[in-house]
Amino acid sequence: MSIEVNLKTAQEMGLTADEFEEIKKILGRVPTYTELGVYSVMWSEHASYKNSILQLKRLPRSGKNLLVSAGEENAGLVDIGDGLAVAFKIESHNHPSAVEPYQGAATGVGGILRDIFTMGARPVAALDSLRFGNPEGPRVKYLFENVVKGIADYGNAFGVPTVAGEVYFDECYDENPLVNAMAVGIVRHNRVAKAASIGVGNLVMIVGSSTGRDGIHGATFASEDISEASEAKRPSVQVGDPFTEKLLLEATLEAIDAGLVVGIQDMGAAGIACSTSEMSAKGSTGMDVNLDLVPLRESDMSAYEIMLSESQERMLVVVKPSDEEAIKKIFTKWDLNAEVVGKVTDDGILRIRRFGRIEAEVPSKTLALGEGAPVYVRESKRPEYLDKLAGIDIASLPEPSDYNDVLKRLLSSPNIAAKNYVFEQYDYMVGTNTVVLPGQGDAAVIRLERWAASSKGKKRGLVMKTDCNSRYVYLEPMAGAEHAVVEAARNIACVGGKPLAITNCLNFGNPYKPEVYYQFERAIEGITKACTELETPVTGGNVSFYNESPNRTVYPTPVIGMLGLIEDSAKSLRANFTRENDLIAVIGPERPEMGGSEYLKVVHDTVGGVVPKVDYAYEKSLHAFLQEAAMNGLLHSAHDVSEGGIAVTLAECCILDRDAKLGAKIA
Amino acid sequence: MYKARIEVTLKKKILDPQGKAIESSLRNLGFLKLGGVRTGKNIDMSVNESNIDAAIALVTSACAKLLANPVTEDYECEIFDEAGKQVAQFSSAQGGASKVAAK
Amino acid sequence: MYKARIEVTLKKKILDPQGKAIESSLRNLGFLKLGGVRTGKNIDMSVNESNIDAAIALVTSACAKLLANPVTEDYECEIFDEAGKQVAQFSSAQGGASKVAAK
Amino acid sequence: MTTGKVGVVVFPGSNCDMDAYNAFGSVLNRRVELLWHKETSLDGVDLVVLPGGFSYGDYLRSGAIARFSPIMNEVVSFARKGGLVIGICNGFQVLVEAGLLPGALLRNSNLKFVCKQVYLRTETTSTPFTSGLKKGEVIKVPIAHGDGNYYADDNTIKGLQDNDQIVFKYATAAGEITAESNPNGSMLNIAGIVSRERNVIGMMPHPERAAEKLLGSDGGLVVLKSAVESLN
Repeated sequence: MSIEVNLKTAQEMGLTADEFEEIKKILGRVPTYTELGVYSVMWSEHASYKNSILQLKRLPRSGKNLLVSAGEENAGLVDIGDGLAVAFKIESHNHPSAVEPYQGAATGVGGILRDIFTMGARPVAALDSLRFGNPEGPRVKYLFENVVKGIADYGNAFGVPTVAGEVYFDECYDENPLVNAMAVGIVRHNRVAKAASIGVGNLVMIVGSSTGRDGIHGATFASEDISEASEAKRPSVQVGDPFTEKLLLEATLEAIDAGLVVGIQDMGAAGIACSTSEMSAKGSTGMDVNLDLVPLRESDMSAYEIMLSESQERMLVVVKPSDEEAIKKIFTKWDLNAEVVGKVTDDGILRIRRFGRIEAEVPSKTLALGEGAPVYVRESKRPEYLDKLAGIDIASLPEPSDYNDVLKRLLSSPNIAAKNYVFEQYDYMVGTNTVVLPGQGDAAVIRLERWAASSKGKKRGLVMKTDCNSRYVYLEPMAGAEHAVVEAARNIACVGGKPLAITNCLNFGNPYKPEVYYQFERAIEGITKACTELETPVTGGNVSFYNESPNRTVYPTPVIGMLGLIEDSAKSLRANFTRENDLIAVIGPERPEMGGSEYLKVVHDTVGGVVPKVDYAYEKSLHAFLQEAAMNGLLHSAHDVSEGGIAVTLAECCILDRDAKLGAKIA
Repeated sequence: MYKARIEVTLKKKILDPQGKAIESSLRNLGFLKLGGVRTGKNIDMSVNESNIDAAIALVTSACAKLLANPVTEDYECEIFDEAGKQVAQFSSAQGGASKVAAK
Repeated sequence: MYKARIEVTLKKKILDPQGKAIESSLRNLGFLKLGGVRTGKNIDMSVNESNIDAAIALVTSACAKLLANPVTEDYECEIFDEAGKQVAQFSSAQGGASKVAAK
Repeated sequence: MTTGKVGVVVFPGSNCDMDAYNAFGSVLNRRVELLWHKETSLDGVDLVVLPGGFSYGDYLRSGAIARFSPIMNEVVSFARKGGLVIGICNGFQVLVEAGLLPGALLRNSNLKFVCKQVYLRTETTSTPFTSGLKKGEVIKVPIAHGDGNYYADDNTIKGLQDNDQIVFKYATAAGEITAESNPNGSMLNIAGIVSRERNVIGMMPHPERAAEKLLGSDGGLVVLKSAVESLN
């Protein structure tokens, strides 16, 4: 007895009436239940970017050292010379983390790591960008503790060092924490793996864990109505297994190294449905898949459930028939499934079979992003609060009487206080490549020595950082977004590095609200301007909408993950003072810019004023100065003046190195 | 004064990677007749209450508030008197309603 | 076919930091009448044996070999028949000798 | 040509195997190879290294499953015959589970994974792994673990003390053994011990992560160096 497919079922699956009509037009008939399910996940906001793709196309996505432009592959790829390329990306797992913080965060890390090694790159570093509500609240404390533990447990067991990140606290995130995970990997040019399914007759294999009913939400269940029974069959939470992921990493890289992989893609959201359709669309081919061959955790799963299952630690691989045994040998060595489930066809149709019946026959192109998936333009309206808050007269606020007390209050405010409590739960040293550790400098540095013998005696390194001051973006979306990019670049330069490229995770509210869409549109404009000026192209990223609850929308939070390169990692600059009697210099013009400052929030509980303007000519000369001074050993340390202003910056320079016990006398 | 033992287990359908790893290790050691391994936690505590119903209410509230994660876990609880005899048994699966099976 | 539940706990004299942490959280939530909190691991499994003694021997051997660390842990085991009735109970504390308390 | 070959065992889930391989290979430029856990021969190796990591995901108990890997039979008989074995972090946990070293590694007393540099005071120099150190000498070596809380019953502890088997204790930079310097609750601040026959060492801190100044400290190199030099 299969469920009757009509507009009601389509809407329950999150499709609009127009989208349901479009599907019927494409197929020339009413879709089967499984087809409707596949379209519903592939045309969801998360997979299709339908409300953001037009804006995303404005971002500068090409650059001289970009091997792969954004969106083509799972992660952007930057050429760094010596025959090496760097794959890096940031993604969000906000909603799952709000439901179950530990597993939500853990599976977020697992997913971003797979996006990296599916390219053939070995993950060398992980970073995160976390936002929580007021830490006094018990629910927020619970979310904070468990998100950090989830990230730590997954990254530590997998064996990737978590080397940098940021943690922000503001009431706007009370019910909607933001959990963005970033990963960076290195691959030799001749080992880059592609995500296209090509070669008619080639075999389609599923490798890694078995498939269960994880992550299949809502909508009617294949053979039952929505009922307690149907929900009880579905685990409410996906569980990550870092141990299996480590085995999957080693087996995958071994298979790619042996030249056995024609095409490969990790299974993230919408599992088999997404990987089969996207790989086929990219290869302009079809796929004939028999779900009876998929390794299952429960044998009675329907085609709908298998296609939409989001069980973790699985990949889809396309191989030549002659290589089937060789691939199976590698995955068996690592105690992993490796099953042939179908083959590549030339009719461009994704054909899905279950229990001897054809459950889906869909033109693969019509499912994928940038091909058949819908694209929408949303209405945008400038929010009233912008002018009101910008107009706040900061000068009229009373000056504090005791500046020592203000400094102490700023240093102990959650957004400025030291984050050792967080990063000491991460293994930031595994891999023995981390040169600048968390809490030492304005960005992390990973040496490249193991991959490329040091050229001309210099030991090059990768520099990386995540950044976003969402209060600035709330006050002025465009200028705020520019600051996120500029801040990340300045942090990389403060270590002595040269900014190369960025990835981004755009966390916003409901795009159907014109004010939210205005924030999104202007933020994209800001990132475009800053990346063009600083020549740091966008290599890809992620959009997360609907970060809101009935009474509150989060601040617009376009998190920037930036990658840089340092010529000699041994000359990296840290933030703490190192020697007595050293001179201290402040670089850059002193401008009375208190708008959106931490001082205003902590001391006057005010969020307002004008966001500081960015001077690109100055920023670029600052980068050049810092890189040259660092490489010539002229500076003993450098620290960016950001939240809390110069007073906090000087204090941090004194106390970051707890053994040094240095002070500072300011004329 | 009572003693309570609370057994917290993962909800049936949720993947248990630890159970999977223990099962395959038992297989490799030749224990082919042992299977379906699932792991959980147990929590023992003393309950300073004079009557059984108060003890049950207190433990139920502690489970709901802290000891078991309602999203991913179920719990079973046994309450023993000072002589070690079981005086009550209940679990979250029955919607938390306490079923006194006083023996 | 039987079902076995093995409860592995830290030996009494060993400090249980997790138990202490749970106890202090319970205190903070106002559960002042709950105390002496100790935690342990549960391992559930099916035992594909036809008679109870074979089942007990198999589970005892699995505990001794893998499931419990003799230096720091004790274990208690309950065996249930297919109807869910407890048919045996034994623990490591009695030097591993199995005490069949068939009911 | 320095004699002696180092073998680094790789269990499923080990993730510091390459760190040890590189410390012995490129920093100390010794002959070193990886030994897959399913192998049944140590391939003529003179020093066996059980590396750090999360063998079998640390499921059940850290090291509880890895100790049954085929290669561990070889490692046990190699150690019984006096062969040198270093167990680092997860490797130390595998050694106690395999019965090659006494005691157990319990969960850190603050229940949290901890990764940071710590100071270790050398308690004995009469071992192949600390011959390059002086008694009481303090070295800076990082730790990164969630289950490093060393425990043993009273007479085992007494045995360790009487036979001078305690190699390293967590200390302050000045070498004092204090509660604050103990990162995980280990008895007597124990960070590393040797077997009664003194050829097997287990230590929670990672000497291979303190083999190059560039990474923050080279205080751990002396332990690896002493071990390989004792092979000549």
